This record gives sequence, C-alpha cells and structure tokens, in this order.
Amino acid sequence: MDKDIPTSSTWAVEARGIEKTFGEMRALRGIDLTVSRGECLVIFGPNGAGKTTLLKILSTLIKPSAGSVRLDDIDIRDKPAQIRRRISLVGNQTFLYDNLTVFENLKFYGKMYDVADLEKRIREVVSWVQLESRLHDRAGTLSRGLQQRASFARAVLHDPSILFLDEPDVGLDPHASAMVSEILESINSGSRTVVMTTHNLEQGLELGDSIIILDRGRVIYEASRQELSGADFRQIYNQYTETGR
Amino acid sequence: MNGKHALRNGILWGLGFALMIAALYMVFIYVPTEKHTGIIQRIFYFHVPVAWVSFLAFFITFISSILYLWKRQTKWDAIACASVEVGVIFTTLVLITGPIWAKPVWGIWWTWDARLTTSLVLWLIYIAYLLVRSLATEPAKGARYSAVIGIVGFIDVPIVFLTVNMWRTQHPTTIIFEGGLTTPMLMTLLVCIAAFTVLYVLLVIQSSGLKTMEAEIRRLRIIKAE
Amino acid sequence: MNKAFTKIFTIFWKDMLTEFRTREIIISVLVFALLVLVIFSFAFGTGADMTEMTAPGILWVALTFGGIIGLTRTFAVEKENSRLEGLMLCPVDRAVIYWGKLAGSFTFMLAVAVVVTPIFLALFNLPIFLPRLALVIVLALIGFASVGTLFSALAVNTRARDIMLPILFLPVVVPVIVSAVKATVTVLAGAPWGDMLTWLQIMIAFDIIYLVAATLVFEFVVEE
Amino acid sequence: MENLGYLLAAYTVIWAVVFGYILFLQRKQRRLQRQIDALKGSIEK
Repeated sequence: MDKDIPTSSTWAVEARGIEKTFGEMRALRGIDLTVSRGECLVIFGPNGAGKTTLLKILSTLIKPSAGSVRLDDIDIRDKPAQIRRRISLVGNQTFLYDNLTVFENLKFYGKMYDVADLEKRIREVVSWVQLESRLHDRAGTLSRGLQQRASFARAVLHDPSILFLDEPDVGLDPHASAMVSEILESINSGSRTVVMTTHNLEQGLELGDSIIILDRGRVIYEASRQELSGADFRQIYNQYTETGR
Repeated sequence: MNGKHALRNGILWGLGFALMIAALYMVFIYVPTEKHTGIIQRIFYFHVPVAWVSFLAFFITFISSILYLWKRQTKWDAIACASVEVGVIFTTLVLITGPIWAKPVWGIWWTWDARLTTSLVLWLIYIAYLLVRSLATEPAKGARYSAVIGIVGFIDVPIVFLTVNMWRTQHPTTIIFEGGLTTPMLMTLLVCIAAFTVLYVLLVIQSSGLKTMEAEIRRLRIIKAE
Repeated sequence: MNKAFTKIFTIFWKDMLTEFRTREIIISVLVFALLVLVIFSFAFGTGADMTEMTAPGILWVALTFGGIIGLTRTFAVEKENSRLEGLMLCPVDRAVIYWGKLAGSFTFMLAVAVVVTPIFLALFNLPIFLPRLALVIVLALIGFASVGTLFSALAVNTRARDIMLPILFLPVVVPVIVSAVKATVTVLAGAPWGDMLTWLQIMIAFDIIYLVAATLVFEFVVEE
Repeated sequence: MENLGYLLAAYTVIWAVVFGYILFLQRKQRRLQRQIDALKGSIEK
C-alpha cells in the first residue's frame, strides 16, 4: 500500500460546487466543503436532505452532475484506483455476503485491497470490533448490530486514510448503538479523516471537529466545535431546518 | 428553433418533397416493368431504400452512442434515440413489405433469408433498446444503458447476417435481377434511396428535437420547483 | 496484470463459495433445464427420425433458458445488501469485476451442461462420450456468459428486471444458438470435422468480439 | 397485372406508417411546446 500522502494541501477532503440531479429532482445544489487531515466532519440534516448522495459522491460511487472532489489532493476523476485504496465507506447496508462467514467476507475484501499479511490484519480488526467469538459464523446469522460491527471491520481492513460513515448507528438497538459509539470514538484516532452523517445530535457533537447542516441539497449552517461550545445546538438545528419549511 | 435551423429544415423538407415526387413518378411511370416477375417487382424500389434506411439508422445510433459515452453530451443521446425510433419504424416496414413481395413471387409469406431474418433480429434488439429506455429507473441511466445496447447491438449485425446466410441460403436478388439491373432501374433505385435518406434525416431532426424539448421541460420543472 | 488476475479469481472464488453453501443457482437452473428437456421431448416426440433434427434444438433450448435463469442471479446477488457498492469501492478496474462475474456465470452454466447433456444423450439413445460436443458447449457458453454478464448488470437497474434480461439477451445471442445447434447436428450425425468448422469459427469470432466489447463498455453499465 | 393488389398494399402500408409517424411527431411537438409555454408562464409570475 502506498502511504505517501502528498502534502501540498492541508485538506483531506475538498469538494467544490457539487451538484447532483436525478431526473427532475435536484438532490444537491452546489456543495462546498473542506475537511482538514485527521479531523472529523459531521453532517446533520433531515431525511432527503442529500446526505447519502453527498457521501456517495465523495466516495467515488456516484459521479456528480457538476463540481469536483479532491481527496488527499487528488482529483477523484484522475486516479480512481489510487483514491479508492485510501478511502472506505460504511453505509446503512453492510455490503457483507450473508452466506459467507465474517472471516471469509473480510478475506474477500482484504484480497480486493491487496492487504498485506491479511490473516494477522483480520485478527487485529476483529478484536478491535470485539467480534472474535463470531468470526466463523455466517454473516447472515448475525444480528444487525453485530453485522454493523463486521462492516466496520471490513471498512478499516485496508487502513484507509479517509473514512465515510453514512448513519452508522441507524436501526440499531441501544446496546448495539453504544457499542458502535465506542468504535466511532476510536476510529478517528491518529491521522484518519472521518466524514459522517447522523441523526444522533449528541453523538455527532461529541465526535465532530466541525459540523454542517444539510437541507434540501444545500449547506445551511456550518460551525466548528469551538464556535458551538456552550450553544444549544438542538435549538439551532430545529431553527435552521424548520425555517422555510 | 432559431432562423438558421428553420431555413435548413425548410430546404430539407423542400428537397425531400421534390425527391419523393420524383421517386413516385419514376417508380410508377418512368421505369419499365421488369419482364420476369412483372409489376410486383416495383415494390423493390421502396423495399430496398426502406431497408437501407433502417441499417443506416442503426449505424448512426452506433456512432452516436459511442460519442455519447465518450463526450457525455445529451445531443448525441437524443440523436441515438431518435435514430432508433426511426430505424425501428423502417425495420417494421421492411418486415411488412418483405412478405407482401414474397407472397406473389415465391408463394410464401415468410422466408428465412439472411436479409429478412437479420432485419427481424435487429427489430427485436432495438425494441429491447426502447424498452430499456422507458424502464430505466432514471433518465440519465436510461441514456447510458441504451448507448451500451446501441453499441453491442450493432456489432451483432454482421455476425447475425453471416450466420443466417450459412444457415439458410436463399438469395432473392438472383431472381429479381435475372436480366441484370438496367440503367432506368438503377436510376429509379438511386432516386428512391436519396428520397428515403432525406426523409430519414428529417425524421431524426424532428424526433431528436422532441428529446431536447423534453429535457427543456425537465429543466423548467426544476426551476419551477425552486 | 498479475494482480488483476488474482482479483478476478478472488471475485470468482467468492461466488463459488457462496454457491457451495446454498446451491441455489445450480440446483434451480438444473431442475429447470431438465424440465425443459423433458417437456420438449414430449412435445416433439422421440422417434428416430425426429432425433436427428429436433434433438439438438431441444438441448440448446434447455441450455439457453437454463442459462438465462442463472444469469439473472449473477448481479441480483450483488444488488442485495448493496454489495455492488462494496465491489465498486474496491481499487480495481471495472473490467476486473466483469471478468470475475463472467468466470462465475460461465462455471455455473458449464456445471449445469455437464449434468444435462449426458442425460439428454441418454434420453435420445445417443452415444454418451462426445468430446467434440464438449468443445461446442464450451464455445457457446463463453458466448452466453460474455453477453449475459453485461446484460445482467444492466437489467438489475431497470424496472421489470427479470423480464429485461431475456428480452435483451436472446436476440443478441441468435448467432451462438444457431451455430451451436448446427454444430451439434453435425456431431450427432458423426460428420467429419470440416462440416462443423464454419460454426465453430462463428462462435469463436462471436466470443472474442463480445468479450472485448463487453470489457470496454461494462464500466458504463455499473457506474452511477 | 394480377399482383397489383400486393403492390398497392405495400405502398399503402409504407405511406400510412410514415405519415402516421410524422403526424405523431407533430402532435407531440405541439403538446410539448404548450407545456414549455405553460411552465415559462408560471415561472415568470
């Protein structure tokens, strides 16, 4: 794996004028955002605000109708393979194959990313998400919470420098959610950059170095952690997402 | 439509109209009746140009589809799709006039001859093209998928033709042209081909213009929704 | 290049492993193909004179429709749980994904043919060991898989996806079906190699053309 | 001359279909133009 991150820019994620139209629906109408290396950006917003579409564009899954994205200072259109090696996405779908065991799933994705010393790395990530005891169970037999943990293990297998998380704790019971929170707190450690969307205001505020609120395809509010300290964010959130509705 | 386009279209319509009148005159009055098969041979002068236009249409779709995937300009998609529409209509005409011609000459409606069978297979492929377009979950996807079908469908043409030719060999041309293609016959054929080609161009301009209008409607609806 | 091969094999092996566990594709396709074989035999009769002309047709109808059932699953599996997104995130050329899935669908179809063909030959009292027929089957199934994998990826993203695949697939593979039937006729008649050469050549040409074309356009089908 | 019926049938089909298609295109164009005008009108307001 090539780890040489170019240092000409301080931005890990830099998006300019992102627009996306699906048929007659404008999902995104000009998004600009930047995330510094090693920081965590949390994206809030009501359902249908365009959060998932934005994450899919940032992670190369969807091409924007207009605008450009640079990750680690490389335009994602230029070297998709190089970009994909550095990033990862945890969606509300786990991408796991139900009939393969957790181990086999991890082995499959590990090989696709050319992970060196794969079995050792699998043991590492599995112990990180505390899934050792279920390693050889089929993914389909795991509960939603456990599957989500396996999905986290899959996502960090190739040690991505940028991680995209799309509502990682949606549909989880409180216990599993707490577990995921723990994982989330440790995921941002080191130089890893995280961009995540969530409905969970408390959790998002705790993790985010900066936050933005997305509504109807636009960034309607942005602030850093310092700017927010002491403010009643829930009030701000409600105020911003309800005006004009 | 600006003035330049209107002028071009006017000239094309005029030319097409004149050519069609000339073609009708040549087919029914000018050209002598062919000796062996009689008056029915006159279907030839329209059947062949219609078949030519349908192949031309799918070829244009093939080229526009490549250009669309390469350049991603909607005009190429509009041309590709309009050309398939016209091509399918003309292929339908080939498949109808072919049997009408075959029945009095050979006493059978359908013959699995290479040309007719290739037309039938093409018809099925491009019907699928139009279906995918209308059943795609989103217009942009429909455009991309149909471009792919426009490419892989067209490269099937020579293979299908070759295969069917090997499979059932029955050559209608040898029967029609027993006396060779005389000069008046050739002249008539060429005028008819020219007339139908101009008609094809006109129909594609008209039909792709509608695609552009549909895109404009989508754009306006977005603005209105703001 | 070597890495690309490893990854093609990784995708292929993942599909094999899934199939070993459930056997859902092989079993359903096999049962379906055998049913087609039996029903068509009832419909056309199995008299000695019929055998020569209709038997190859029956075999290829069974393998073609069985193949379609299998191909429908090729990308339907990846669509569940958004696994295709997981694959698309991998740092590999999109052509690698095409070839991995292609290898899988080809193997499934071949496995079905290996069972169906001897049963077919036995039902029609034909010699069971026919190496030339094996060659015909391999060439035809490569053609099916090359076109089928591409259209399978396309069809899963349309409404009415189950019906879309056969509508797209069947007209395009007409040359393969015609050649396979004709070549099978010559094999069963015990005719010399030269008689089937034309048909083998057409299938080889088809296979090469569609493998290349599909490799080139596959990315336009899977990208969003 | 006994095949005149077939000849006429073939020509009739060709012209009927071509004119039908042209008619269809023109009606569609008029319909779309009305929609565009209506949309433009409602946007200007």
